Amino acid sequence: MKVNVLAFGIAKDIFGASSTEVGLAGEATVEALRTALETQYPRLKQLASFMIAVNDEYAAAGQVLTPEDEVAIIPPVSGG
Amino acid sequence: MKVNVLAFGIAKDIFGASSTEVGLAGEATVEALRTALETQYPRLKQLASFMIAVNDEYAAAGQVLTPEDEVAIIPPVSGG
Amino acid sequence: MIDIQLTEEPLEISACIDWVMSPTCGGIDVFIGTVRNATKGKAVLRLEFEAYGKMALREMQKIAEEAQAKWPIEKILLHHRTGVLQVGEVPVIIAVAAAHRDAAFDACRYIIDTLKQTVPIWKKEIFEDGEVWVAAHP
Amino acid sequence: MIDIQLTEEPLEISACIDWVMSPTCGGIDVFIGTVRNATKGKAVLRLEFEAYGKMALREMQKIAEEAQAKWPIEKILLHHRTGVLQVGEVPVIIAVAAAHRDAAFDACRYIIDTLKQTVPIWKKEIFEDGEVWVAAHP
Repeated sequence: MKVNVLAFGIAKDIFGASSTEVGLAGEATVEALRTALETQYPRLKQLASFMIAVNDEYAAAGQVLTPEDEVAIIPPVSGG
Repeated sequence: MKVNVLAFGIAKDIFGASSTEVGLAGEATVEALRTALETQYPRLKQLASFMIAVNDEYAAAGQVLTPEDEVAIIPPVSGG
Repeated sequence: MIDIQLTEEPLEISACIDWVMSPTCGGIDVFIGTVRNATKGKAVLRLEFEAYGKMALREMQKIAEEAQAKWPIEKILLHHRTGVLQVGEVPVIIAVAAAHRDAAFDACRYIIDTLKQTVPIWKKEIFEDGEVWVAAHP
Repeated sequence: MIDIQLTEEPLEISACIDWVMSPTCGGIDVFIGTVRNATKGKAVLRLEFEAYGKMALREMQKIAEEAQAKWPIEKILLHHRTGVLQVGEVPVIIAVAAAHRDAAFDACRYIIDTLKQTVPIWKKEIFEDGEVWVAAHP
Protein backbone atom coordinates (compact mmCIF):
# COMPACT_ATOMS: atom_id res chain seq x y z
CA MET A 1 0.00 0.00 0.00
CA LYS A 2 1.18 3.50 -0.76
CA VAL A 3 0.73 6.08 2.00
CA ASN A 4 0.90 9.82 1.48
CA VAL A 5 2.43 11.43 4.56
CA LEU A 6 1.94 15.13 5.31
CA ALA A 7 4.93 16.91 6.82
CA PHE A 8 5.34 19.96 9.04
CA GLY A 9 8.21 21.77 10.72
CA ILE A 10 11.54 20.04 10.46
CA ALA A 11 9.96 16.99 8.79
CA LYS A 12 9.15 19.20 5.81
CA ASP A 13 12.82 20.17 5.61
CA ILE A 14 13.88 16.52 5.83
CA PHE A 15 11.45 15.40 3.12
CA GLY A 16 12.25 18.47 1.04
CA ALA A 17 8.49 18.75 0.49
CA SER A 18 5.25 19.21 2.41
CA SER A 19 4.41 15.53 1.87
CA THR A 20 6.02 12.31 0.79
CA GLU A 21 4.83 8.93 -0.47
CA VAL A 22 5.90 5.76 1.31
CA GLY A 23 5.30 2.20 0.07
CA LEU A 24 4.43 -0.42 2.69
CA ALA A 25 4.95 -4.04 1.66
CA GLY A 26 3.38 -5.95 4.54
CA GLU A 27 0.69 -4.97 7.04
CA ALA A 28 0.09 -1.20 6.86
CA THR A 29 0.44 -0.37 10.55
CA VAL A 30 1.60 2.91 12.01
CA GLU A 31 4.68 1.08 13.29
CA ALA A 32 5.50 -0.19 9.77
CA LEU A 33 5.09 3.32 8.40
CA ARG A 34 7.47 4.66 11.07
CA THR A 35 10.11 2.09 10.11
CA ALA A 36 9.67 2.80 6.39
CA LEU A 37 9.96 6.55 6.96
CA GLU A 38 13.15 6.10 9.00
CA THR A 39 14.64 3.90 6.26
CA GLN A 40 13.73 6.36 3.53
CA TYR A 41 14.80 9.44 5.57
CA PRO A 42 17.53 8.45 8.06
CA ARG A 43 17.68 12.03 9.39
CA LEU A 44 14.38 11.33 11.17
CA LYS A 45 16.35 9.17 13.62
CA GLN A 46 18.19 12.28 14.81
CA LEU A 47 14.98 13.91 16.00
CA ALA A 48 14.17 13.94 19.71
CA SER A 49 11.08 11.94 18.74
CA PHE A 50 8.27 11.92 16.22
CA MET A 51 4.65 10.83 16.23
CA ILE A 52 2.27 9.74 13.50
CA ALA A 53 -1.18 11.28 13.31
CA VAL A 54 -4.06 9.60 11.50
CA ASN A 55 -7.15 11.65 10.70
CA ASP A 56 -6.07 14.47 13.04
CA GLU A 57 -5.44 12.19 16.04
CA TYR A 58 -2.20 10.84 17.47
CA ALA A 59 -2.08 7.19 16.41
CA ALA A 60 -0.89 4.15 18.38
CA ALA A 61 1.82 1.93 16.89
CA GLY A 62 -0.56 -0.93 16.16
CA GLN A 63 -3.21 1.08 14.32
CA VAL A 64 -3.80 -0.21 10.77
CA LEU A 65 -3.90 2.38 8.00
CA THR A 66 -6.52 2.43 5.27
CA PRO A 67 -6.21 4.16 1.88
CA GLU A 68 -8.72 6.84 2.98
CA ASP A 69 -6.75 7.95 6.05
CA GLU A 70 -5.07 11.33 6.23
CA VAL A 71 -1.63 10.58 7.63
CA ALA A 72 0.89 13.10 8.98
CA ILE A 73 4.27 13.01 10.64
CA ILE A 74 4.42 15.10 13.81
CA PRO A 75 7.96 16.08 14.83
CA PRO A 76 8.43 17.46 18.39
CA VAL A 77 5.92 20.27 18.79
CA SER A 78 6.97 23.72 20.01
CA GLY A 79 3.93 25.97 20.06
CA GLY A 80 3.12 28.59 22.67
CA MET B 1 -1.21 58.75 77.46
CA LYS B 2 -3.94 59.51 74.99
CA VAL B 3 -3.78 57.65 71.65
CA ASN B 4 -5.69 58.69 68.57
CA VAL B 5 -6.65 55.54 66.63
CA LEU B 6 -7.58 55.71 62.94
CA ALA B 7 -10.37 53.38 61.84
CA PHE B 8 -11.30 51.74 58.55
CA GLY B 9 -13.95 49.34 57.33
CA ILE B 10 -16.12 47.85 60.04
CA ALA B 11 -14.02 49.52 62.78
CA LYS B 12 -15.23 52.88 61.49
CA ASP B 13 -18.82 51.65 61.88
CA ILE B 14 -18.10 50.39 65.41
CA PHE B 15 -16.44 53.66 66.48
CA GLY B 16 -19.11 55.68 64.66
CA ALA B 17 -16.23 57.82 63.39
CA SER B 18 -13.06 57.56 61.32
CA SER B 19 -10.93 57.79 64.49
CA THR B 20 -11.30 57.53 68.24
CA GLU B 21 -9.25 58.58 71.25
CA VAL B 22 -8.24 56.02 73.85
CA GLY B 23 -6.63 56.78 77.20
CA LEU B 24 -3.92 54.36 78.38
CA ALA B 25 -3.15 54.48 82.11
CA GLY B 26 -0.08 52.25 82.41
CA GLU B 27 2.57 51.33 79.83
CA ALA B 28 1.42 52.38 76.34
CA THR B 29 1.97 49.10 74.55
CA VAL B 30 0.07 47.84 71.54
CA GLU B 31 -1.34 45.09 73.76
CA ALA B 32 -2.62 47.67 76.28
CA LEU B 33 -4.22 49.63 73.46
CA ARG B 34 -5.94 46.48 72.20
CA THR B 35 -7.38 45.79 75.65
CA ALA B 36 -8.52 49.40 76.08
CA LEU B 37 -10.17 49.39 72.65
CA GLU B 38 -12.02 46.15 73.43
CA THR B 39 -13.22 47.59 76.75
CA GLN B 40 -14.40 50.82 75.13
CA TYR B 41 -15.94 49.05 72.08
CA PRO B 42 -17.03 45.52 73.06
CA ARG B 43 -18.25 44.85 69.49
CA LEU B 44 -14.59 44.57 68.48
CA LYS B 45 -14.54 41.18 70.25
CA GLN B 46 -17.04 39.87 67.70
CA LEU B 47 -14.62 40.44 64.83
CA ALA B 48 -12.76 37.49 63.34
CA SER B 49 -9.60 39.35 64.45
CA PHE B 50 -8.04 42.77 64.34
CA MET B 51 -4.51 44.13 64.12
CA ILE B 52 -2.92 47.38 65.22
CA ALA B 53 -0.72 49.28 62.77
CA VAL B 54 1.85 51.81 63.92
CA ASN B 55 3.33 54.18 61.34
CA ASP B 56 1.97 52.12 58.44
CA GLU B 57 3.37 48.81 59.72
CA TYR B 58 1.68 45.93 61.50
CA ALA B 59 2.78 46.22 65.15
CA ALA B 60 3.71 43.45 67.57
CA ALA B 61 1.88 43.24 70.91
CA GLY B 62 4.89 44.43 72.92
CA GLN B 63 5.67 47.52 70.86
CA VAL B 64 5.57 50.72 72.97
CA LEU B 65 3.65 53.67 71.52
CA THR B 66 4.96 57.21 71.50
CA PRO B 67 2.86 60.38 71.13
CA GLU B 68 4.20 60.93 67.60
CA ASP B 69 3.06 57.54 66.29
CA GLU B 70 0.27 57.23 63.76
CA VAL B 71 -1.88 54.40 65.08
CA ALA B 72 -4.64 52.55 63.23
CA ILE B 73 -6.93 49.62 63.88
CA ILE B 74 -6.92 47.10 61.05
CA PRO B 75 -9.99 44.84 61.00
CA PRO B 76 -9.83 41.72 58.78
CA VAL B 77 -8.76 42.89 55.34
CA SER B 78 -10.73 41.91 52.22
CA GLY B 79 -9.08 43.55 49.24
CA GLY B 80 -8.67 42.01 45.81
CA MET C 1 10.60 47.17 37.69
CA ILE C 2 7.58 47.60 39.92
CA ASP C 3 4.46 49.70 39.36
CA ILE C 4 2.08 50.00 42.32
CA GLN C 5 -1.08 52.09 42.21
CA LEU C 6 -4.13 52.62 44.38
CA THR C 7 -6.72 54.71 42.60
CA GLU C 8 -10.40 55.64 42.47
CA GLU C 9 -10.29 55.64 38.67
CA PRO C 10 -11.24 52.62 36.55
CA LEU C 11 -8.25 50.34 35.95
CA GLU C 12 -7.02 50.24 32.37
CA ILE C 13 -6.28 46.62 31.54
CA SER C 14 -4.63 47.26 28.17
CA ALA C 15 -2.32 49.95 29.50
CA CYS C 16 -1.32 47.65 32.37
CA ILE C 17 -0.44 44.81 30.02
CA ASP C 18 1.45 47.14 27.69
CA TRP C 19 3.50 48.34 30.66
CA VAL C 20 4.75 44.84 31.57
CA MET C 21 5.56 43.77 28.02
CA SER C 22 9.26 43.52 27.40
CA PRO C 23 11.48 42.08 24.62
CA THR C 24 13.41 40.11 27.22
CA CYS C 25 10.29 38.34 28.51
CA GLY C 26 8.61 35.27 27.07
CA GLY C 27 5.63 34.99 29.42
CA ILE C 28 3.18 37.32 31.09
CA ASP C 29 0.64 36.20 33.62
CA VAL C 30 -2.19 38.57 34.40
CA PHE C 31 -4.76 38.25 37.16
CA ILE C 32 -7.88 40.38 36.88
CA GLY C 33 -10.32 40.47 39.77
CA THR C 34 -13.89 41.31 38.80
CA VAL C 35 -16.99 42.11 40.82
CA ARG C 36 -19.32 39.11 40.85
CA ASN C 37 -23.09 39.46 40.72
CA ALA C 38 -23.62 37.10 43.66
CA THR C 39 -21.95 35.79 46.80
CA LYS C 40 -23.09 32.56 48.43
CA GLY C 41 -26.12 32.62 46.16
CA LYS C 42 -27.21 36.11 47.17
CA ALA C 43 -27.41 38.90 44.57
CA VAL C 44 -24.78 41.62 44.98
CA LEU C 45 -25.76 45.12 43.84
CA ARG C 46 -22.32 46.71 44.09
CA LEU C 47 -19.12 46.71 46.15
CA GLU C 48 -17.46 49.51 48.06
CA PHE C 49 -13.71 49.41 48.61
CA GLU C 50 -11.97 51.45 51.27
CA ALA C 51 -8.21 51.56 51.88
CA TYR C 52 -5.75 52.81 54.45
CA GLY C 53 -3.98 54.39 51.50
CA LYS C 54 -0.45 55.01 52.72
CA MET C 55 -0.14 51.66 54.44
CA ALA C 56 -1.82 49.81 51.59
CA LEU C 57 0.71 51.18 49.09
CA ARG C 58 3.52 50.20 51.41
CA GLU C 59 2.22 46.64 51.85
CA MET C 60 1.65 46.30 48.11
CA GLN C 61 5.22 47.44 47.45
CA LYS C 62 6.49 44.91 50.02
CA ILE C 63 4.63 42.07 48.33
CA ALA C 64 6.02 43.02 44.92
CA GLU C 65 9.56 43.17 46.31
CA GLU C 66 9.13 39.79 48.02
CA ALA C 67 7.93 38.31 44.72
CA GLN C 68 10.92 39.80 42.93
CA ALA C 69 13.24 38.26 45.51
CA LYS C 70 11.60 34.83 45.26
CA TRP C 71 11.30 34.45 41.47
CA PRO C 72 13.27 35.54 38.37
CA ILE C 73 10.75 38.09 37.14
CA GLU C 74 11.32 41.37 35.37
CA LYS C 75 8.22 43.49 35.73
CA ILE C 76 5.44 43.55 38.28
CA LEU C 77 2.36 45.72 38.05
CA LEU C 78 -0.17 45.82 40.88
CA HIS C 79 -3.09 48.24 40.67
CA HIS C 80 -6.01 48.29 43.10
CA ARG C 81 -9.09 50.41 42.86
CA THR C 82 -11.12 51.96 45.67
CA GLY C 83 -14.60 53.48 45.89
CA VAL C 84 -17.87 52.14 44.52
CA LEU C 85 -17.63 49.35 41.92
CA GLN C 86 -20.50 47.90 39.93
CA VAL C 87 -20.86 44.23 38.93
CA GLY C 88 -18.32 43.39 36.21
CA GLU C 89 -15.92 46.17 37.14
CA VAL C 90 -12.31 45.45 38.06
CA PRO C 91 -11.04 46.08 41.60
CA VAL C 92 -7.57 44.60 41.06
CA ILE C 93 -5.14 43.80 38.28
CA ILE C 94 -1.79 42.10 38.67
CA ALA C 95 0.56 41.57 35.75
CA VAL C 96 3.92 39.82 35.94
CA ALA C 97 6.41 39.45 33.09
CA ALA C 98 9.25 36.96 33.18
CA ALA C 99 11.65 35.26 30.81
CA HIS C 100 9.90 31.95 31.55
CA ARG C 101 6.27 31.34 32.35
CA ASP C 102 6.55 29.32 35.57
CA ALA C 103 7.97 32.29 37.45
CA ALA C 104 5.26 34.59 36.09
CA PHE C 105 2.47 32.23 37.18
CA ASP C 106 3.95 31.57 40.62
CA ALA C 107 4.64 35.23 41.35
CA CYS C 108 1.23 36.42 40.16
CA ARG C 109 -0.55 33.93 42.35
CA TYR C 110 1.64 34.74 45.33
CA ILE C 111 0.89 38.43 44.91
CA ILE C 112 -2.91 38.08 44.85
CA ASP C 113 -2.92 35.53 47.68
CA THR C 114 -0.73 37.72 49.89
CA LEU C 115 -2.57 40.92 48.99
CA LYS C 116 -5.78 39.35 50.23
CA GLN C 117 -4.11 38.51 53.55
CA THR C 118 -2.11 41.61 54.37
CA VAL C 119 -3.01 44.75 52.41
CA PRO C 120 -5.29 47.11 54.40
CA ILE C 121 -8.15 47.33 51.93
CA TRP C 122 -11.73 46.53 52.90
CA LYS C 123 -14.66 45.48 50.76
CA LYS C 124 -18.32 46.00 51.62
CA GLU C 125 -20.90 43.97 49.73
CA ILE C 126 -24.16 45.79 49.15
CA PHE C 127 -27.26 43.57 48.85
CA GLU C 128 -30.88 44.54 48.28
CA ASP C 129 -31.60 44.10 51.97
CA GLY C 130 -28.39 45.20 53.64
CA GLU C 131 -24.63 45.33 53.50
CA VAL C 132 -21.70 43.36 54.91
CA TRP C 133 -18.00 44.08 55.43
CA VAL C 134 -16.45 40.97 53.86
CA ALA C 135 -14.46 38.71 56.23
CA ALA C 136 -15.09 40.95 59.26
CA HIS C 137 -16.84 38.28 61.31
CA PRO C 138 -15.94 34.60 61.84
CA MET D 1 -17.99 28.47 26.89
CA ILE D 2 -14.90 27.85 24.83
CA ASP D 3 -13.35 30.02 22.12
CA ILE D 4 -10.50 28.45 20.14
CA GLN D 5 -8.75 30.23 17.29
CA LEU D 6 -5.69 29.67 15.13
CA THR D 7 -4.96 32.70 12.99
CA GLU D 8 -2.28 34.54 11.02
CA GLU D 9 -3.61 37.88 12.25
CA PRO D 10 -2.21 39.66 15.33
CA LEU D 11 -3.97 38.54 18.52
CA GLU D 12 -6.13 41.21 20.13
CA ILE D 13 -5.51 41.03 23.86
CA SER D 14 -8.27 43.44 24.91
CA ALA D 15 -10.92 41.72 22.84
CA CYS D 16 -9.85 38.36 24.29
CA ILE D 17 -10.17 39.61 27.87
CA ASP D 18 -13.50 41.26 27.14
CA TRP D 19 -14.78 37.95 25.79
CA VAL D 20 -14.06 36.03 29.01
CA MET D 21 -15.44 38.68 31.38
CA SER D 22 -18.68 37.62 33.00
CA PRO D 23 -20.83 38.93 35.86
CA THR D 24 -20.78 35.46 37.43
CA CYS D 25 -16.97 35.34 37.58
CA GLY D 26 -14.73 36.85 40.21
CA GLY D 27 -11.34 35.97 38.77
CA ILE D 28 -9.70 35.90 35.37
CA ASP D 29 -6.26 34.53 34.73
CA VAL D 30 -4.62 35.44 31.45
CA PHE D 31 -1.42 34.01 30.02
CA ILE D 32 0.24 35.94 27.21
CA GLY D 33 3.20 34.41 25.43
CA THR D 34 5.55 36.92 23.82
CA VAL D 35 8.50 36.57 21.44
CA ARG D 36 11.73 37.04 23.37
CA ASN D 37 14.73 38.80 21.86
CA ALA D 38 17.13 36.03 22.86
CA THR D 39 17.29 32.31 23.56
CA LYS D 40 20.17 30.82 25.53
CA GLY D 41 21.98 34.13 25.24
CA LYS D 42 21.73 34.27 21.42
CA ALA D 43 19.87 37.13 19.73
CA VAL D 44 16.63 36.08 18.03
CA LEU D 45 15.60 38.12 14.97
CA ARG D 46 12.09 36.68 14.59
CA LEU D 47 10.06 33.49 14.97
CA GLU D 48 8.11 31.54 12.39
CA PHE D 49 5.14 29.44 13.53
CA GLU D 50 3.67 26.67 11.42
CA ALA D 51 0.64 24.55 12.34
CA TYR D 52 -1.13 21.42 11.19
CA GLY D 53 -4.24 23.55 11.33
CA LYS D 54 -7.12 21.08 11.52
CA MET D 55 -5.39 18.86 14.05
CA ALA D 56 -4.11 21.82 16.08
CA LEU D 57 -7.63 23.19 16.47
CA ARG D 58 -8.85 19.77 17.50
CA GLU D 59 -6.11 19.34 20.10
CA MET D 60 -6.70 22.86 21.43
CA GLN D 61 -10.41 22.12 21.79
CA LYS D 62 -9.58 18.88 23.62
CA ILE D 63 -7.35 20.70 26.10
CA ALA D 64 -10.03 23.31 26.80
CA GLU D 65 -12.63 20.59 27.36
CA GLU D 66 -10.29 18.71 29.67
CA ALA D 67 -9.72 21.89 31.67
CA GLN D 68 -13.45 22.47 31.88
CA ALA D 69 -13.93 18.93 33.18
CA LYS D 70 -11.18 19.29 35.79
CA TRP D 71 -11.99 22.74 37.24
CA PRO D 72 -15.11 24.83 37.90
CA ILE D 73 -14.46 27.42 35.20
CA GLU D 74 -16.92 29.30 33.04
CA LYS D 75 -15.08 30.64 30.03
CA ILE D 76 -11.91 29.55 28.26
CA LEU D 77 -10.30 31.42 25.40
CA LEU D 78 -7.28 29.99 23.59
CA HIS D 79 -5.90 31.81 20.56
CA HIS D 80 -2.67 30.90 18.79
CA ARG D 81 -1.05 32.78 15.97
CA THR D 82 0.92 31.39 13.03
CA GLY D 83 3.29 32.92 10.48
CA VAL D 84 6.19 35.30 11.06
CA LEU D 85 6.32 37.05 14.46
CA GLN D 86 8.71 39.81 15.46
CA VAL D 87 10.25 40.25 18.91
CA GLY D 88 7.58 41.46 21.36
CA GLU D 89 4.67 40.06 19.35
CA VAL D 90 2.22 37.60 20.88
CA PRO D 91 2.02 33.99 19.60
CA VAL D 92 -0.46 32.77 22.21
CA ILE D 93 -3.07 34.09 24.60
CA ILE D 94 -5.06 32.03 27.08
CA ALA D 95 -7.77 33.56 29.25
CA VAL D 96 -9.81 31.67 31.84
CA ALA D 97 -12.68 33.09 33.88
CA ALA D 98 -14.01 31.39 36.99
CA ALA D 99 -16.09 32.21 40.04
CA HIS D 100 -12.97 31.75 42.18
CA ARG D 101 -9.38 32.47 41.29
CA ASP D 102 -7.71 29.15 42.16
CA ALA D 103 -9.56 27.37 39.38
CA ALA D 104 -8.68 30.11 36.88
CA PHE D 105 -4.96 29.93 37.73
CA ASP D 106 -4.82 26.13 37.70
CA ALA D 107 -6.71 25.79 34.44
CA CYS D 108 -4.73 28.50 32.64
CA ARG D 109 -1.45 26.89 33.59
CA TYR D 110 -2.69 23.44 32.62
CA ILE D 111 -3.74 24.73 29.22
CA ILE D 112 -0.42 26.35 28.31
CA ASP D 113 1.60 23.40 29.69
CA THR D 114 -0.47 20.87 27.75
CA LEU D 115 -0.55 22.98 24.58
CA LYS D 116 3.24 22.97 24.53
CA GLN D 117 3.26 19.17 24.77
CA THR D 118 0.51 18.10 22.40
CA VAL D 119 -0.69 20.74 19.93
CA PRO D 120 0.88 20.33 16.45
CA ILE D 121 2.41 23.78 16.12
CA TRP D 122 6.09 24.32 15.36
CA LYS D 123 8.30 27.29 16.02
CA LYS D 124 11.46 28.18 14.10
CA GLU D 125 13.90 30.61 15.68
CA ILE D 126 15.70 32.82 13.18
CA PHE D 127 19.15 34.01 14.23
CA GLU D 128 21.62 36.22 12.36
CA ASP D 129 23.62 33.17 11.36
CA GLY D 130 20.98 30.51 10.90
CA GLU D 131 17.71 29.05 12.03
CA VAL D 132 16.52 26.22 14.28
CA TRP D 133 13.25 24.32 14.70
CA VAL D 134 12.76 24.54 18.46
CA ALA D 135 12.81 21.21 20.36
CA ALA D 136 13.35 19.15 17.21
CA HIS D 137 16.63 17.63 18.34
CA PRO D 138 17.61 16.17 21.71
